[in-house]
Amino acid sequence: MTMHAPLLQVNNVIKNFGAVRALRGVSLSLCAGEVHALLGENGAGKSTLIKLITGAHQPDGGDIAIGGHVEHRLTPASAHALGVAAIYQQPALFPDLSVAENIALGLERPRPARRVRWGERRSRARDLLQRIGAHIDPDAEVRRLSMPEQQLVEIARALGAGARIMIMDEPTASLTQQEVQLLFGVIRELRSHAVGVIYISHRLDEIFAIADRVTVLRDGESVGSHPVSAVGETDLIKLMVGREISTIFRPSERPPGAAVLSLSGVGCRASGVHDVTLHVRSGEVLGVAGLVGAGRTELARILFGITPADAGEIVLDGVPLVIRSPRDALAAGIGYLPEDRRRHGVILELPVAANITLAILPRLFPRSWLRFSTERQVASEYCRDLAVKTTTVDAPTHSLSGGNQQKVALARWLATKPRVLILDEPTQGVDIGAKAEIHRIIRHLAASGLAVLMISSDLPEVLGMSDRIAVMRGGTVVAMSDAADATAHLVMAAALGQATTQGAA
Amino acid sequence: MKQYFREWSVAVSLVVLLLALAALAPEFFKPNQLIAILTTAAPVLIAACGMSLVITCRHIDISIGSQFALCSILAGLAAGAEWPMAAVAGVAILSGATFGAFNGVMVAGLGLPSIVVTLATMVTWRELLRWWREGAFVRDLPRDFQWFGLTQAAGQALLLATAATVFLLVVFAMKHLSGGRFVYAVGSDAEAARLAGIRPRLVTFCVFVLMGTFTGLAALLNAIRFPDVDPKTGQGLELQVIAAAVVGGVAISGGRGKLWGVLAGVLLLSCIAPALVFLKAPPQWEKAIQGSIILLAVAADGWRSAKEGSRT
Amino acid sequence: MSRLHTVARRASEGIVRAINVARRFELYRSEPLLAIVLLVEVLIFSRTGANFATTGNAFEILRLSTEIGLLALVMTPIILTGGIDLSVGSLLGLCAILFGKLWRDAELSPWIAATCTLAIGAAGGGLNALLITRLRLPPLIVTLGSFSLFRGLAEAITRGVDNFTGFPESFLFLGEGAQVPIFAAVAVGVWLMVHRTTFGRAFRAIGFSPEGARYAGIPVERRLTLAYVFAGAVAALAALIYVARVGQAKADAGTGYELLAITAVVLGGASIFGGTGTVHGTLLGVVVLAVLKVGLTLSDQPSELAGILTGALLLVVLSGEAVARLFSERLGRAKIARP
Amino acid sequence: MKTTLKISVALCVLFAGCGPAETKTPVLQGSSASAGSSSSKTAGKQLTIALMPKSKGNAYFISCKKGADEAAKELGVKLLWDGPTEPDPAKQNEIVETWITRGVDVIAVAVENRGGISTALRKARQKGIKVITWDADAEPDARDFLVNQATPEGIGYLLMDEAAKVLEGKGQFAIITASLTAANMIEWQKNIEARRAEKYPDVAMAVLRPCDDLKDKAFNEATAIMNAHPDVKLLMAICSPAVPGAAEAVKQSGRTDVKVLGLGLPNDNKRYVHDGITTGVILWKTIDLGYLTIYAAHAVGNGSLQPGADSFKAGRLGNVTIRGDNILLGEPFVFTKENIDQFDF
Repeated sequence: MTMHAPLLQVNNVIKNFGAVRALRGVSLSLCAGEVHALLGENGAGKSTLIKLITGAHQPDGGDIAIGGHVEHRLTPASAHALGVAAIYQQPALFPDLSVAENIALGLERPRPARRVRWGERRSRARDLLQRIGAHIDPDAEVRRLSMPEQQLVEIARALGAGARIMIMDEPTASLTQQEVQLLFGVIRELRSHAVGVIYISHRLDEIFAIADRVTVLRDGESVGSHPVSAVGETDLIKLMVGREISTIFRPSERPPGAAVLSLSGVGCRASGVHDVTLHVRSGEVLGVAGLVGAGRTELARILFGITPADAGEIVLDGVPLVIRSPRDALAAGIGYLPEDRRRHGVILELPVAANITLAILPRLFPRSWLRFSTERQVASEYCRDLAVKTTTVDAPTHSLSGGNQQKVALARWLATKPRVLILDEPTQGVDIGAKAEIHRIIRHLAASGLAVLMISSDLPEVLGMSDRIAVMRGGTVVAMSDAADATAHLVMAAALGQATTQGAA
Repeated sequence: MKQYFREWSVAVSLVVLLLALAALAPEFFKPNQLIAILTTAAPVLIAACGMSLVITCRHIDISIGSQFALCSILAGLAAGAEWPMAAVAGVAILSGATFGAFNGVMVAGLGLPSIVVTLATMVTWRELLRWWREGAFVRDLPRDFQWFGLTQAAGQALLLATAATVFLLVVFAMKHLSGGRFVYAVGSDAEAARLAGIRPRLVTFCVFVLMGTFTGLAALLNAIRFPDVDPKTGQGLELQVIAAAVVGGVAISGGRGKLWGVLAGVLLLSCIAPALVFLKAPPQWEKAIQGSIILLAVAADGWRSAKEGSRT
Repeated sequence: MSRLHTVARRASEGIVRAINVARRFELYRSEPLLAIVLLVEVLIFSRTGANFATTGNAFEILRLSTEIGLLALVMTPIILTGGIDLSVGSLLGLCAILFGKLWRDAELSPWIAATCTLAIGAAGGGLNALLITRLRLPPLIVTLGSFSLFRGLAEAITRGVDNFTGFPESFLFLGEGAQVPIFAAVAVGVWLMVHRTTFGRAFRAIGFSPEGARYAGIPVERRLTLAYVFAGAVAALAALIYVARVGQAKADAGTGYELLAITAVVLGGASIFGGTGTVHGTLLGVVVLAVLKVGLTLSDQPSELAGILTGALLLVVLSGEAVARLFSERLGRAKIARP
Repeated sequence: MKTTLKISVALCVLFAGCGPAETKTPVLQGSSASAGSSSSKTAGKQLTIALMPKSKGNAYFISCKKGADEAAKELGVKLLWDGPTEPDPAKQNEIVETWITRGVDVIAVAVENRGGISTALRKARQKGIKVITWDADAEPDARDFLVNQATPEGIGYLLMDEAAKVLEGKGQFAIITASLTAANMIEWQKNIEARRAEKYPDVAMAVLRPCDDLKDKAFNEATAIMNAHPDVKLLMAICSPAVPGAAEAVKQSGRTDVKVLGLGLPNDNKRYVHDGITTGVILWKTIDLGYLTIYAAHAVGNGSLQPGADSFKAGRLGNVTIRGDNILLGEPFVFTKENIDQFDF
């Protein structure tokens, strides 16, 4: 593949937000028909760089050249016109409008006086969706689509816009392996049409599978661009983190204790979960693997009382429970670290201390009189245990990095001293360094006797962290096995529904 | 079909009311009475079109009552100063647009919450009008002010035709013009709109200017029904218009809503007062009935979506 | 010449120190700004208004603004949860009528009738709470409906004509001055609830993120119901004070009070989207509005000027804050953290 | 930097806002005869009279104010004119209480509702402020005199007699009132009904509708009444905006058999009287009512008029008779096609 003039040339770009110097000098070049991976810890400046290239923000220093021509006042509209398209982690779609209209609004030049041709919009949407193998009804309201479906709509929209430069920010975060392969097929097709793709992901295996070159960002600076073939996984991690990372996982030493939580035939018609039977022993990490839409988060919501169960029996320490609200679950000793950290995990505007004590207010202050000293003391205690990097416990939570916010959420549930802790994608969207720390914390919790139910789509994490693995498909548990004799292939086969030799535990 | 639940429930209750009237008080349907109701409802419909745009864009404007009064008085004064009727119409509509623009600058420019800005402008403009005019009517207007100088029948026809045209224009724009779709887009997710190259702040500003323009037009059409202009006109217009939009199915969370529902909402709420006279019901029940209609329409919709457990 | 130097230097040091003080006491938020506005009002009116700067008048200002003050107090927790309540003014009117009916037609003693009225007010708030929590309806629309429903019921019950007067002296005392200590007591109670109890923390959490609060085990429905029922009960209390002060219960009592209450809360620095806001800010807002109205009347100005200045003051304070926020961002200072 | 910016913004608004209070004081109080600073307690024994209408926005009260200004200029008193913009009893109380704090010599109030205002007026009298009522009365023990344009009986009976004349003794009529809660309107309705029952048995009232003092609403109510009650031949509008509103409704309905009658100002209704839609408008010379009220207030203020007097001299009106504590302006006057052009208010 000949490498002609670079599509995109970013040299020594600088960007500040208030006192925070988000980018200190980033250089990057993208050629036509190249898949260029962008790697870096959270807060290294990846999303800020994207915002500069898409014109959402203007750089404070350095410049950006598209197709060899330096752009000074880049705005979303002008970037759009120059063929820059971006697919964000939080899909930038219109929930109340139809799929066809969402795609059309991304493609048509925004001229208010133009007539809308609905027939044309519908047919163009249909064939774009076909091209990427997504069978989604163009007239459906986006609000009713699942997260991966919304992501495919965004990809179709970018494709339709005839984008020359396609930026994908962690597109596979919530896709299944099957959908990831589909996406790689689309990316290879884009590459053959001489489109430049900037691919951002934490999953090193994906980068090696799809990217031609990789640039690593650290603390707002580009610290190296190399062809993927010329660099190994550990080199990349060292470049990213700038320090040695010990092996990520350590198997637990202590044998698990008695069963703490046992479910038999648990189900909830509304959320599509039916006859789930499993148990979690104290000191054990039960990994729950499965494809997106297999009902893992739905199961967690049932156990935590957000969508109460309408079938089966939930028994905690031998006592049968009826959980109708998060409050009941909390009282029974069940904690739940939700999947969507920004919306459910923590309240960003509240200070760190308030977030940590939010779930235990009735216990901490039975007569409902707040005593700020006790609150601050409890909060700083947990911040010390979990090594949360924050100036003071009174700082607003939005001033912390993603990893530290996740630790604050974790601290909140540890403060409730739960008997069972449910973790839903605990390390999603968290950088490698913080991911390792969270794993260390989970191991420590299990070792201290806590029963942990860990839902994760990150296969290496599930295999490495769990003592036992349950695989869910179609709303129920289809396979159960000890970590020792489970392999990525077996788990994926069970998740996909191919014949498995594994007997249910 | 089911997401139009609220539009259908309003249309059904309107038909039920009309059937009851046909049975109990057939003279309600005398042409003279129907025309009176329609000419009273026409300005409210025009303002309701503007309000639907504002609510679809996830904002609200409770200052249109004061705007309506000011535009009526300004039009009256212009007519009193022997200006040609075209100029008088221009004064009413342009002053409306200017008031709308003021709200637009505060909401879109400074990013202030629309309910608070329009609450402040409602009080300020209403009290300003009272301080300036001290309640005096605008009197002795030239012959060609009332009904634009036409005969009464022609004037009423013109008024209804204008309202119908404005309504159909807005229905067409909201469905078939990109500009109309931008309002839905910004109301649905302003940040996504910005990234798609639409300029949400400009759209919001234009929506408030349109609201003011429609209010000015509504004030003009209402004023020419009478030989003089009452400074207290337009009292409570904002509640009536918001109720009609909400009962008609425009979602207060923005991004959704059909204008046909709003038409049914305006007609339903306009028929209540005269219906009470015809049904010989005691006069003091009017406000209670209006309140319960709003609560019932909203509760029915809420109960349906809660039962269906729609994932919004 | 050097003296000029020292003066200039000392002045610039003073300014720098003032700015630091301002930042340390978070003067950029509106409560302190409002306190300054209040000070300026008092200065101006004591010069232009006759007998303005007398303790009698100060007591009078408090006495006249008790009803709106009470409504603004209970509107604060509601706005903190991100909701709003347009029906408190109409509920005040309905409670005034029902109190009159219970006292005159049902021949109950004023104090028994008063307690029943408080229960009725709470029930009115309960209706709002039921529609908002059970059916998850937007508070703006629910209270828009109950706004005309309560006012309509008040007019329907009295057939518009009937009104109630001639209350016994012991009850009328409630309107002569007894309401100021009651107002103070409710104010302290609401302040403690919002700033020093878990309920207040729950209101703020719900305001910032309703789902986040639910996931943290906060009983969101119960807390919202508390806010709206409490508002209903206090609206009834305000109705009793209104009837005692005016000496008469009529169907149009409390018209427009809800908008004044909301103005006071927003002026006091609360965000209409929920989460941020303080009770002492609201109280300041109430006093600023009351002083403005009474001060203008004492300065022989027409009452419309009070309306114009209230609207203008609200717009200026809000745009001032917005401009300051934009200005500070452009100057590279961190965003104003609003707890 | 940013805090000082905000403080200066707020200050300039306040000064600008209250600035008009400084510079515009004379303009706003154009009605008050004497200029000079507002706190005029000590400026010689110049009487301060505080005059309050039911609602400032009403054309009826604006014409009364013309008379009051004239009298205030003649007597050299300081006249304060304020009141709620909408007929609202609570606001009337507030303004009276504030006047008490301000310290005025005489308060003259057109009472929106009797029970409510009396507590405030009694408080004023305890503070030594003379109190009189005009246009509509408070509790007798809350004021010295009532300047009564005409007794409710006088107004009610005249309205009924005129109505009977138009209906030629039989048929139906409808009443459009301001609001159902206005005290004096309830009085007038009682007297109309009493007169009807006593003298015109085959005349009947078909319906009574409120119009909230709004001309547009009166127009809609009149249209609905004409269609719902086809045999109503007369619309009796007893609040000033309702008379032209109802007349315009009759004109637009094209009904020639329906006539309009009511209490209203000549200027509002000249057009409809000449068209023959409005047979006549009953009222009193509102300018004289304002004029007489100020003279009465002045006389009570300087002690020359004591309770129990039977008459007193009121400037150009000459000697005015007093019946008990009612200072009578005279009998209500019917403005018809013949004499309406001679009046301009």
